Amino acid sequence: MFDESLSRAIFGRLTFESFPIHEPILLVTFAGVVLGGIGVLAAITKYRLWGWLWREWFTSIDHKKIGIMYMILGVIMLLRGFSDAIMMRLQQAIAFGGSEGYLPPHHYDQVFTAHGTIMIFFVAIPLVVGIVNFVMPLQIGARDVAFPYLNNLSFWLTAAGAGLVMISLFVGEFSTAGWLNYVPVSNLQNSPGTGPDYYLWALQIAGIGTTLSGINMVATVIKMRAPGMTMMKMPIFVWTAFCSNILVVAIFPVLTAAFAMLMLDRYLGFNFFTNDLGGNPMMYWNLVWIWGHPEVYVLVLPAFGIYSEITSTFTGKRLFGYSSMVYATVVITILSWLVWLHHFFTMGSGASVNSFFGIATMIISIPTGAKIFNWLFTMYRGRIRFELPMQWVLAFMITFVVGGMTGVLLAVPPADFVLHNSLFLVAHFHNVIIGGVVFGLFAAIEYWWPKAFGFRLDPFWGKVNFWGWVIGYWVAWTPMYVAGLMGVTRRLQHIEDPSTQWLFVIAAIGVAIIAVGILGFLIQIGVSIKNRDKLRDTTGDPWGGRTLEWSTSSPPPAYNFAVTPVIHDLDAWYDMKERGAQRPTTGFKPIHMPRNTGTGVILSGLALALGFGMIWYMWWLAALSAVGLLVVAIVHTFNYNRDYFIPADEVTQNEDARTQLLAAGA
Amino acid sequence: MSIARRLLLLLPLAGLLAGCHGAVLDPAGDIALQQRDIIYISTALMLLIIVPVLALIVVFAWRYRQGNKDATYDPHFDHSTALELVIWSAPLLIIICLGALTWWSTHLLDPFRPLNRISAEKAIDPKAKPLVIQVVSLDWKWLFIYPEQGIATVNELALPVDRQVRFDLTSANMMNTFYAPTLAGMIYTMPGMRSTMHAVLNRPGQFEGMSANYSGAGFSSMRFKLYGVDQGGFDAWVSRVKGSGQALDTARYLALEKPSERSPAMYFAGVDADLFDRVFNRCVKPGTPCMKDVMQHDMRAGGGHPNDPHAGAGMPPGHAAPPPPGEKPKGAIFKHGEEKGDGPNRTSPESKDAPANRNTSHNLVPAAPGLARAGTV
Amino acid sequence: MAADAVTEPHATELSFYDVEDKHHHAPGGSTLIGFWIYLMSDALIFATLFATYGVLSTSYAGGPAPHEIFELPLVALNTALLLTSSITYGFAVIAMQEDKLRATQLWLAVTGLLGAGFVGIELFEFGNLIAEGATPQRSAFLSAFFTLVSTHGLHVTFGIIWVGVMLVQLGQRGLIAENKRRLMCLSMFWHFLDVVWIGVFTFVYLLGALR
Amino acid sequence: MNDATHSHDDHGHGHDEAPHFTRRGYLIGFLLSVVLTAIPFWLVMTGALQNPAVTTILIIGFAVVQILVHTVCFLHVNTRAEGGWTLMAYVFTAVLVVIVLAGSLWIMYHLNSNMMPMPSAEMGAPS
Ligand code: HEO
Ligand code: HEM
Ligand SMILES: [Cu+2]
Repeated sequence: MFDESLSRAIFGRLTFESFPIHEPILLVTFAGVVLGGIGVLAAITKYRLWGWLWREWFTSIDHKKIGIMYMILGVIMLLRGFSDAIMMRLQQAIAFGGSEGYLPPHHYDQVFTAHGTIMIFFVAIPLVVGIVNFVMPLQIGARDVAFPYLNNLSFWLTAAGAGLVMISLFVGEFSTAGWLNYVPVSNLQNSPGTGPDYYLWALQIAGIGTTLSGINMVATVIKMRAPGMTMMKMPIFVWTAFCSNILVVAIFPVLTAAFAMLMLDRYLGFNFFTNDLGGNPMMYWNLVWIWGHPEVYVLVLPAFGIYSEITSTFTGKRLFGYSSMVYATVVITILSWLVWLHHFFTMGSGASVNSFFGIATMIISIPTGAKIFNWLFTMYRGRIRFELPMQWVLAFMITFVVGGMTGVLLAVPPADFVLHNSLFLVAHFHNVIIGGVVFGLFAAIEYWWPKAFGFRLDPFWGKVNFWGWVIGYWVAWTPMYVAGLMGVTRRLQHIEDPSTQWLFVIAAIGVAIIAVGILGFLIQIGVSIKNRDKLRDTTGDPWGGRTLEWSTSSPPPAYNFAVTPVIHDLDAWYDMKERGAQRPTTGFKPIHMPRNTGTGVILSGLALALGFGMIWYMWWLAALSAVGLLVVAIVHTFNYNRDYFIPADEVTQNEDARTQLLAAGA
Repeated sequence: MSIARRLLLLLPLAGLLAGCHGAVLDPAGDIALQQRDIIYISTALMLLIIVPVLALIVVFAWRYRQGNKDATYDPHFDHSTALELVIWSAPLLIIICLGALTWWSTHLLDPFRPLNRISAEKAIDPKAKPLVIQVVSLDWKWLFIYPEQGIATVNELALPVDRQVRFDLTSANMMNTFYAPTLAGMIYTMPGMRSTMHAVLNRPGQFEGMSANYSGAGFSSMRFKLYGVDQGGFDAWVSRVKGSGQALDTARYLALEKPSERSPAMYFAGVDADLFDRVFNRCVKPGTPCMKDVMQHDMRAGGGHPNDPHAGAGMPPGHAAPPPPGEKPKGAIFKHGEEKGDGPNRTSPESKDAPANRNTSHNLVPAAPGLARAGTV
Repeated sequence: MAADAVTEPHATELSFYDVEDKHHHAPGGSTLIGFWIYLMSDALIFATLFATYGVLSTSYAGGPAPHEIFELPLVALNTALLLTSSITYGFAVIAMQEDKLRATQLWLAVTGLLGAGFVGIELFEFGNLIAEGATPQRSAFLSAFFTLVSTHGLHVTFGIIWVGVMLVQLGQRGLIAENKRRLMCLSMFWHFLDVVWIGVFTFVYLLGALR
Repeated sequence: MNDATHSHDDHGHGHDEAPHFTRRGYLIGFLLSVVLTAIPFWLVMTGALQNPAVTTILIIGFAVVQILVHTVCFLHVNTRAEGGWTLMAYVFTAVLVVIVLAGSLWIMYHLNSNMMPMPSAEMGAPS
């Protein structure tokens, strides 16, 4: 009955071996996920939410809803990435001297690879893209992004990539080759398993989503600004989002091509990065770092924009040195292309090359420094309200400056020759990523949540979140700088030298403190939703904001602005308030809007199937999904009926309700 | 609140002080010493601006808080050309200094470059030839070949103090970095490549060395002991290795090359003279063409020598040789049925069918135990 | 600067809302620039492949070298086909501007056929190479060569499929605004592939043959 | 990018201001590119110039010119299209393409020549 070759043809290399039946940690997680998943699905079914979810969310092309879905994805993946971090910290706190800890190398290696991959590609990018998606069109006074349908597709492609990474937890295994899937570790001959394939397909699919989203956002800034908003009147967050997305469009193709070549090596036996037949592994490093360095600015630039908006709002001042801020952003965008070699100074390209790239790297600290000073002088002679978003800004400034300094230190090649690949480096990038990007994202959530949902977040649990992260960060990562200086390298499953154990114990305590922060964040969301009536904001402008998103209601209507605003100055909404602009209450026109579509979900589902088929060598599944992708995409182009009008009556009704609310509030 | 922050600020400093006895900050070799000094100088240079910035953050935040009625509130202070000039030029000045330091020190401490001094006090004898040591990173252990002495060791490196050493490094399979924090920092070892590092050890003692670049499952224990000894001690060590009986010939090397973890230190009394060359040219296995011969062919076929004015030249030619027949894995698409293998979930230590690179069985090369085992030095 | 703002005319003289809706963003108004940005990012994919080819182009690993395997007459023919297809696409655009549906379809079909010829010849060339043993698995040089050239070929193939889809859509709906916009996107796509091909025939074939 | 005067009005206001392309423009572009293609092929296929280095430089020059011709005549990149954004994107991309190509080749050249086995002269230590 049981025909081996038939089952191979159907299931490829998927066998019973592929499931972690022998692994208690994974089994329990798996059971938890399954039970939790069934619970959620059952609840959705019970309350008949499927139709609503499908119509109002999954197929939505509203940039605000897509932004929120990105944020949800990012937060869920943050929990996963953080669980990995806890596992690593626990392992490194106990695996000393003779002790092997509780994770064998092959498992530990997957954990740090998954952690890095998830944190960068499925936490930081989705959260940043989510914020940009939600805020940027509102800030430029647009009704949606340039390509709303594409936006939906981008999100679902990212989600499909995240899905593949999550599947790898329970079916087969993830890559062990580090967060950039280095060769030679990830070459077919060294990693014949499914790990690198999961990595490659997940990131290819998500990467295409990110690229499309980048194209969309750049076109949106170019084409969709409200009348009067010249480039130099754009809010600074729009500028940073613009530059960040220009970088996305420019760097992701390099990564896509590099990954495609590695795929060709693995699937077709090509020789790009192999050790033999002329392949050149160093070229892979070169390419992934051409992507990798600008990528960190993709993440941090929008965070800089967030800090700028918040600082100016909570100091009650216009941002100091707006144009120098813009120039700094543009300069960073361009310079970030000239420094990638600093990630492999010690590979042997020689002194001239090293000093060129070292000095180019340092130059970036000049515009970054200009930014820091501009925030500083925005505070100067301000009237600072220390609400939570502003506290995050201060924590950021103090933390990031230190991380930036260690970055510059690493950019000095002789120093990097002793610190490269040490925990000092790991501490540097967690310092700038947590202190720069993560703090900024929490500030953004705190700041824009009332806009998205019409009520504020609970301040007490917000404080728990804040102090948990800030104190936790310093406790967890300061010891790692020290460990680096003591010569401890990165990616160690166990550490031979017991004299450094105390540092890792402190770091584990730090992570526990961060865990309290994260817990605080989750509770904060829950409590705030529960108390939403108490926390309600009816004005749409709870913080005394300065940019256009605060001029509309919270949450904004599907069309964002019943009447498109006209811009005369920077800080457009502040300007309008200052000069007593009157919000029109009559004479609304029908509003032209794009229609929802399920194509994005379908295409992404097919992409996921394609990836899964390729990872497991189920060629039939891969071929079917590839054909399916092409057919669905083509069929979609035959649909010319993609938009509709919101009738003027409906707009009037909506706006009247807002007029009443505003009057009641006043 | 701000006091709490100030205390937080002290934390990293305290930590740094505590770490002062760490390897990087307590070098035993002149290169590492200069690298450490570069770290100190650059940090000091940057602190010139970082400390004031940190202070200003705290001061401004405190002074301009909403509750402080004494502070001026000037919502229109959003531009000042003079200030902007300072803002851009102060970091620029620091970077100019740091850039100069970088240019100079990068060239001076370039690992390809022979030393120009033994230590701050001791000049180098221009006639003295450096001690050459050939380093091969295997999965997951270090092979050190002393060509002049005709010996080889695994995971144990002995250096005579105050003598210039030139390491020639390559790798059998993975990329690793040869890292001896107290000696001279690190450099990558790569298959088919030969990197070079010059160093000197100025202080006798026992130090740690390791791979700093993740290279697969056995990476964490891919460490070696570094012994600094005086010339007499070195000669004694060499003769002890020489007396250990075994020689590292091709067959033994091929056995040694197999992946293994936590290998003990090993001694080899002799070593094939061209072993390193063959490793680096990827032709240890009999019947494999050597890279340099393949490249000769490629060059005759029009592959460029770096200095060749010929059209389209520029890149050195083919960097690696064809592997022996049947050694290169087939692309996945070409696999049928059973060949597809399993995609196991190998997270548990006891799983049996580990693939090639997970073959962590201890290799079978009989060798004399190293110093650490013997308890000497 | 900001101080001036106060002295600027008062709100009563300025309009803060586009009540007349003069500023309506036409649907599809961003398509051309959006597509252009996509092409720019595609250009970087090709740049990466060119860079890799540049690095690996002399790594024959003892296998065949470019001048032993490239057949320039074939490449010249291919180049001629692609160049001609760009002018025929130009004629399609002009016909479209003049609202001549038939002529647009005709020129479009000719373009597609020329493209198909190009892909056909390329496949023929690849077939020959593989039959001679110059497979992409043979050396890094060949891997890079096949990947670069076939990525371009794959793009042309997608272009041909797109031409086919466009022909159907033109048949169904004629030269409506949406279709015109799509024709312009396809035009950019097609001419962009020409530009890439200039790089390919120069850096891969001609310089390879010179070696 | 710092186009402070860029007024909003120069991007479409609902009506497509589709640029008009002329038959003449296309034909000129076509003729130029035929010539610019034919010459390099001729140079290489006949070996007209004895010196390969000169040939190399010449055909690269022709390629660059031809790319520009295609960009202007077929892709219609100019300062006016889309308020200059098309041109801006083009120039930006061109710069990045050069960085990726030149940077990679520069780095890989140094890595290779520092560390690869050299069959002829024993390699020293170039820096
Ligand atoms: C958001 C992420 C982020 C950010 C913003 C940065 C910012 C910087 N980084 Fe970092 N980095 C990031 C993420 C990473 N970095 C890495 C690795 C890395 C390495 C390689 C080290 C090695 O592998 O050995 C170097 C040399 C730097 C340098 C820098 C510099 C100079 C900056 C500058 O942009 C900082 C500028 C800011 C400053 C300087 C502070 C404020 C300035 C003031 C107050 C003005 C005055 C200051 C001076 C004149 C000094 N980084 C890695 C490693 C990945 C891996 O290997 O896995 C990651 C992930
Ligand atoms: C929440 C607190 C976090 C903790 C406790 C944490 C912990 C760790 C640890 C222990 C490692 C392995 C270090 C080693 O190599 O020995 C690591 C690696 C890494 N982390 Fe984090 N991390 C955190 C957050 C983040 C975030 C937010 C990001 C990015 C957005 C991130 C990105 C990375 C990356 C890229 C790596 C490198 C992975 C690799 O070596 O391949 N981490 N982290
Ligand atoms: Cu970097």
